[in-house]
Amino acid sequence: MKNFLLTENPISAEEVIQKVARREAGAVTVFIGTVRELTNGKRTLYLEYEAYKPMAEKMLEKIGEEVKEKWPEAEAAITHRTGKLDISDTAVVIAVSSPHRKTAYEANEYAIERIKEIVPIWKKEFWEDGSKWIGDQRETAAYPDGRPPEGMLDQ
Amino acid sequence: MKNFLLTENPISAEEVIQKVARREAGAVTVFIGTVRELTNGKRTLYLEYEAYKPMAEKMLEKIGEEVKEKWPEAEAAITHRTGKLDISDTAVVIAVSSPHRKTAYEANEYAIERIKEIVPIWKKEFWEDGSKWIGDQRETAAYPDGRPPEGMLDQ
Amino acid sequence: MIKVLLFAAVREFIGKDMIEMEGGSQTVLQLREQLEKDYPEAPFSHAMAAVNESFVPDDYEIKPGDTVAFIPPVSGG
Amino acid sequence: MIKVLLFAAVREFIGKDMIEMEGGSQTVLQLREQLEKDYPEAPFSHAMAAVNESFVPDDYEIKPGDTVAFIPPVSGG
Repeated sequence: MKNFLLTENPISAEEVIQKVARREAGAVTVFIGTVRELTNGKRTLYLEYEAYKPMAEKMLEKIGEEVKEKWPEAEAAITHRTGKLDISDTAVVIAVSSPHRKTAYEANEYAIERIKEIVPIWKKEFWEDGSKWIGDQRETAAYPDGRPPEGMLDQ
Repeated sequence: MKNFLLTENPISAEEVIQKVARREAGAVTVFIGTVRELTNGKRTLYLEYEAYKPMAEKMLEKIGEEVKEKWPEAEAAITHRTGKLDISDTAVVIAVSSPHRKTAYEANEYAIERIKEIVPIWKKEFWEDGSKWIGDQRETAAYPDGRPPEGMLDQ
Repeated sequence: MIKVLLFAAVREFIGKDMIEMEGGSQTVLQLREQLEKDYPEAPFSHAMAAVNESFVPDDYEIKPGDTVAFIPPVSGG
Repeated sequence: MIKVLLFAAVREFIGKDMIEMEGGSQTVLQLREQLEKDYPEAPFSHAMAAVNESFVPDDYEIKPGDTVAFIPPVSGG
């Protein structure tokens, strides 16, 4: 049972949660990223996620290692879906367990931020009036310095 | 299907998550409070949660209203278990959905902090060497001013 | 008549989860002081009062038929 | 020989998800410049390079047999 993986099938949050369950845990935080219908008033019909699968799983594992380094008491699991997703479908589930809740919240939020930085997965939005690859989730210019964001290269 | 409730039965995280699912949501955060085995090196055998049930459900609803006031785009659901719980059992599940993830994290963490302040539920710890009512979760003196914490009285 | 509900450590000290008593014209503080006299070992001083399922301050005036609850420091979650 | 993997907008502009080409003695920057000449409409300049599934800087030297991927700004999550 891998803690960091991509799948083309619907994700069960419960299954991801079970991967981090343990007797030392007092808190489990879960993030579920779902496909929302409206973004700035624009209606999404559906999405497609494309991934560079082996590298994406490697980067998810790297995020797990970063979490362990920053919060040694935390344990993480991440599953990201690829392919066509409809409104309300789950795109990603992040589960983090920890003896203490503060750590579980912080590590979880860290993980989603890192996914949006270093994991080679791309979202294509299909709207009523066309489609577009989304490449600017963080609403900053793409690699403005011509260099990868901090932490991308420190393998 | 009530969004804020107490139960004596095992809690399904999935069920609580479903209560906040909606087409406008892009993020759902979930907090699962579980019974951990060790606290400061002391081994817990099991716990018992006692509640003033009607008031506890009212206070959970109040927390839901506070969340709505602070984060109008957020939707919350909380289920808390009572009775005897074993190690790794789920004591509470908080689910918050929102169009944006930042809100979902913040509102979720707010809800667990408020539960520890205003919801009449009490935990009795059973250790190898005895038992004790826990009344000081926040590690501050109990009502040090002889007054309820801020926000307790503003019904 | 009023009902007084007891929970957690207070309930265990007293051995009852409910007391019915004459009353309905005192403040919460007066009720608290009377209970502290009747049950000197129970930790009432640490408990917040609620009337009819809402927290109230100590100067709240209890009416006949009210349900008063003493809420020890909570520890849910 | 090296393999060049293409994704998302770059893949769609070029119409292929993989190019096999002679190579293995240039830097990532040199490869990038060559591809920009061959496919002027594809947004290579916005893409980060990865070699054998690890991000690399533009001065990284590609070896024969390497798999180079151009990673447009990511948008998972």
